[in-house]
Amino acid sequence: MLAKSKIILTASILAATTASAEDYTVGALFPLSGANAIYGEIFMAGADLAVEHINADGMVSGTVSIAYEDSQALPQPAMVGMTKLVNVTGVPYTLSAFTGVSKAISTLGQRNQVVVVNGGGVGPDLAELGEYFWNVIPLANLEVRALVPYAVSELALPNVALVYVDDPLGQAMEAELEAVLPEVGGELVGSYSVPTTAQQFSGIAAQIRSSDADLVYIASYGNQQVQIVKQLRDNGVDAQFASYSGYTVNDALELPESEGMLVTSQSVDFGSDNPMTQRFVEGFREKYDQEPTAYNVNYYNATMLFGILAEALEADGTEVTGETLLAKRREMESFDLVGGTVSFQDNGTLLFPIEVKRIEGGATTTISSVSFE
Amino acid sequence: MEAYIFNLLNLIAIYGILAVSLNFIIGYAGIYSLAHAVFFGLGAYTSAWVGLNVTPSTFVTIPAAMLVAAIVSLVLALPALRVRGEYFVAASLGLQVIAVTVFSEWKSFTGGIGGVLAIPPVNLFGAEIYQPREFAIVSVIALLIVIAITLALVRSSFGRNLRAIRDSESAAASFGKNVPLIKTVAVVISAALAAVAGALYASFISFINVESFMLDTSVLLMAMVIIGGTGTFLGPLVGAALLLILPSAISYLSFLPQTEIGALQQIIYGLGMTLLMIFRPGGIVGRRSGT
Amino acid sequence: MTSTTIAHGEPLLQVRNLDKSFGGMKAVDDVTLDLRAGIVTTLVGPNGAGKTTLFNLITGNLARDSGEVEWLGQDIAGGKPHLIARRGIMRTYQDLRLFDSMSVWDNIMSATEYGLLPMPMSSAARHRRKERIEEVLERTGLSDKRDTRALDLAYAERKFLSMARIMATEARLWLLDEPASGLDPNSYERFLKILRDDREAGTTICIIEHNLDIVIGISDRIAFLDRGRLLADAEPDTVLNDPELAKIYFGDQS
Amino acid sequence: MLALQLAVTGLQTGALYALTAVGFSLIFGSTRIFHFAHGATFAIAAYFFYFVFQAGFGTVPAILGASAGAIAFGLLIYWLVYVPVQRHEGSFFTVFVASFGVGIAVQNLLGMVFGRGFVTVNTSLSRSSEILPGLYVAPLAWVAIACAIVFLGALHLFLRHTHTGMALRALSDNPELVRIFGLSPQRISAIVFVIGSVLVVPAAIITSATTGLNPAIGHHVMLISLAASIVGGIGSVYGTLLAGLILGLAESMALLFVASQWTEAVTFAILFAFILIRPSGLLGRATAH
Repeated sequence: MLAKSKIILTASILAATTASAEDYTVGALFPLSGANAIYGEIFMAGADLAVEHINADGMVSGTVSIAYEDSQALPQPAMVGMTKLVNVTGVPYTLSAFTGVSKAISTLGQRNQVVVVNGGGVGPDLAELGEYFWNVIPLANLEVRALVPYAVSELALPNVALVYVDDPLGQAMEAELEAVLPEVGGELVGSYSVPTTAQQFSGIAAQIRSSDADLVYIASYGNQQVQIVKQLRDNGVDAQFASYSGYTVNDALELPESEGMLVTSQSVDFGSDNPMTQRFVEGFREKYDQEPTAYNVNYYNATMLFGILAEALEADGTEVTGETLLAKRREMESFDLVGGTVSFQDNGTLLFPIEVKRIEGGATTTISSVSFE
Repeated sequence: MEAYIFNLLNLIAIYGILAVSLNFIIGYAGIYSLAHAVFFGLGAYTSAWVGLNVTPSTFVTIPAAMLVAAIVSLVLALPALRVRGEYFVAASLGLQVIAVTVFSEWKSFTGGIGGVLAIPPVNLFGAEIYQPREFAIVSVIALLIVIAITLALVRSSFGRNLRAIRDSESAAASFGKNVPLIKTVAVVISAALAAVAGALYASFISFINVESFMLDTSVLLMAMVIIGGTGTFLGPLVGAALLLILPSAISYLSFLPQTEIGALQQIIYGLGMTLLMIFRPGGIVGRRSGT
Repeated sequence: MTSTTIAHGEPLLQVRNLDKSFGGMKAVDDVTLDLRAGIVTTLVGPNGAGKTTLFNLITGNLARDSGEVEWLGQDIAGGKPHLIARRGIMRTYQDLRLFDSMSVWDNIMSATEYGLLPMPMSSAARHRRKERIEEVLERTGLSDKRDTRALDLAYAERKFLSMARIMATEARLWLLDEPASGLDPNSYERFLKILRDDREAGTTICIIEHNLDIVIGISDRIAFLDRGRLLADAEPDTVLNDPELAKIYFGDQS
Repeated sequence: MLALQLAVTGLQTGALYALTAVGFSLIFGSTRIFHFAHGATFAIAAYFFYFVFQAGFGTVPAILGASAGAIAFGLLIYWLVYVPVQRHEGSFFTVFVASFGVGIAVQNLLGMVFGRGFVTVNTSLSRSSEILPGLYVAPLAWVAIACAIVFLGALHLFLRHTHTGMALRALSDNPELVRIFGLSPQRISAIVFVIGSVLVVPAAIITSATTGLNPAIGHHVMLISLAASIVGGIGSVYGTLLAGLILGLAESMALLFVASQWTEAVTFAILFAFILIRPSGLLGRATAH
């Protein structure tokens, strides 16, 4: 009913103002409930700030708003939400997160010409989901390629054990580690997958101890990765721990057992004098009273990207649809976003430098930065 | 809005098939299975695999799905012949948990948690049907066929045999009925019909993964049958429609935070099951005071 | 069902040296007994004498320890209950075991059909079956209750439905486990009439019964069981006038 | 050494499984109530402990809070759900569905009140120390095993040597017999629910400190309890105890042969096999019906 009355409302406004102001609704599939709801909040913070800025600047004739659907970070609920966004809300552009979710909804996006933009999932195969699937986040293969050489060469930790969640992200990370380690003289001495719902890791701790690993790489999410780190330490694993950008959330950083862990994430220079970056950082501090993270940046960028493209399309007098958005992105090539001027690779993925960081006292300290071409 | 309604209609038809086929064994044979989602899943995976690797023709995918589900259902028939009541519920639970593990791990067939992508839509004589409105015609016809099949079975001597066995296995045997065979056939038919729903689901959603075929789904299906009324013709349909419309109905209560809707829905159906059992064990449609 | 003809009074079912024990206690101990065609044999004996166990061994509901059960000369011991039933041996249960959720009509109907698929039937055969069920309903006094669910019947009606199910079949041997217990006098009469008519029609009946009126009123032979052993198998007069048996049977009164 | 470590870990898990499963088995064995919401009792006890503990009241009040929550829930569900359901024909399935419904409602209520994420009670007791070269055991493992011995020992004494305990054992055979002890079957059933609910408390508390909690934890606990009581033999408290330990060990030791995602399947394959081959369980007396 609500949707219907809204349509009627929109229609009457259109009739009154002779179609000059166009309101846009962008979709978003974030985990709003479930064990990974914490990510949803972080992603929303960035996206909401971008909407505020787009509307404040009057970038488009009407207003932009976001229709959130709860994906629970799981493919199945995400499909239900995506179906609703595509068929009912009728969005041209959707924000997505999590590797499994993104892969699942990519078919619907492609089939219905709806752009899907991922700013959180880092499974490397997200680069190959078709022309309507874009990534505004460097994928995990880059993170592994930044961290592993550092750990093996600089820190002399050649024997690596991997604990990974048994889903597309975890499987991709395993494949990546297996490929990278031999190149830099390391060895994958143990590889332990855990189901997405597992919470009991003392047995795996015993296995890791007997594998004599120097470095334990943990590839999971949210609460599970925290449990893995805590229980491995509880059960006598004293090797160096490492993880990827998924670990750079407050819950994980604040865990006492995280002290000294290595993590990677995309490099964003918040001190940059680029006006977009400055406005973002200041706006974020003001609105949320905390320091922004890379995830906030990504969804700010993903949402801002829609604003930029829609603004350009309106200037051309072209209707904003998934198809025109894709064409415009290809036409424009480079974009001024938080972190600098960026351009998409052919496969629809943005490149960022990766930082290797160490967790110290609940925060991260950058110890190395790696750029990719 | 229109698309939304057709979307819902499709889901009701698909879950209706599942509820009707589950009611066939719960309501008429007294086989209380908590593993129905396994056959739903087998149907979906099989038809997806056939659709992607052999032919997208629905006239091939659905029979293949039914065949595989029917064969695997013999594993469920085994405990159904040996034990009753609580023991069978436990055995079916065990089968459900094992199946989820297999669905998660047999990645070449199921894609694990990542699932199977880009499943071809329903394909009738080369015509692809995936728009909700046209698909609704297909799914509703499938539902009607399934209802017709189960009704015909239930009203025939086979149905009387089933009910006789449910009421008294020993007496049924004393009148010459081959109890193990009849029970096995009932389980096989039920599983094969569930597989039809699986095949439709896979081609409608175009993506499947293990999450759709877990214990929660089996419980939801059981709730549909119980809340609607076991052993009745309309009960499972009412149950399916009710439990699928409920979440959308709740989501119109705009004062609720988005994140609590799922929980609230579950609480309503949980308590609904309990209250029904206390005040109306026969379900909404059921006339009888017990099963 | 086999259609071997057999003369009145010839053995239809022969039990030979049948043994069954439960955890060391002999429930049926070396029983040898003939059930003869067209004859009503009554099994009597105190509670726990092994009467129902003997039925269960014959019908295959229980597995025997040793001994034979021959049906028309063929050994059927150890067979599956439904296969034994299909040979023409059907039974009632002391606790009735009606198909409670089904109507009276469906209960009777279901007793007559056991194929997995609906039996292909000519309309004449269909008609004959219908008439047969109507007749059974009439004889058991259940005509008005045909659409009533078995669970909702009164006690006596339930007992008659139990009888009606077996009457509608073409069984040649009926094993009736206390079919008349708890019946009121009017119902007794109806019940005795049913048994007499069916005996006339050539059905062989073996009945477990405590009520002496019935025992005397219908029995051709009486078999007396005690603690699993067959103590007598003879004409009613012989058994009923045996002071030893009376003492066992009426133990505490004498 | 790995095998020994896994065995010790399995023993800790098994002790907790045994405690929970014995509670379920006791309730089912004596009242024939298929108390599927037993898992909900576990979750309630664990969250009550977490809540009182995190609020800074200390361990003992937290334990009392958990026990009070578990007992209150056990009694409420008995009086408000099972007694009314059994007033009708009350087939096992009706009871099961009613119980299942309560379990679902409780799980989601807990999620709404306490949040849906994992929560953990932080304590140094979960930190292992090396007691033999390569063998790490946390103090909580000893606590778990000690709790199992104390609670199940007390249960044994209660069942064997008290008037009520003996009446309780009679309940499963013949409810009328209970009257001979001068007690009403309903009263005895209520006592059974109190005991069964209390038995999950230590397991719930220890779990909250070792593997952490989420609202769905009751589900897993219930499945394991069900498996253990059937493998042990329904109605056999000692069989269930043994089966709980075996399932805990199997789950842990299975890591020697298969990846961790198969461990749950191992548990349920054992269950499935038992139902097919030996439905009466390890020490069960009655056969399945």
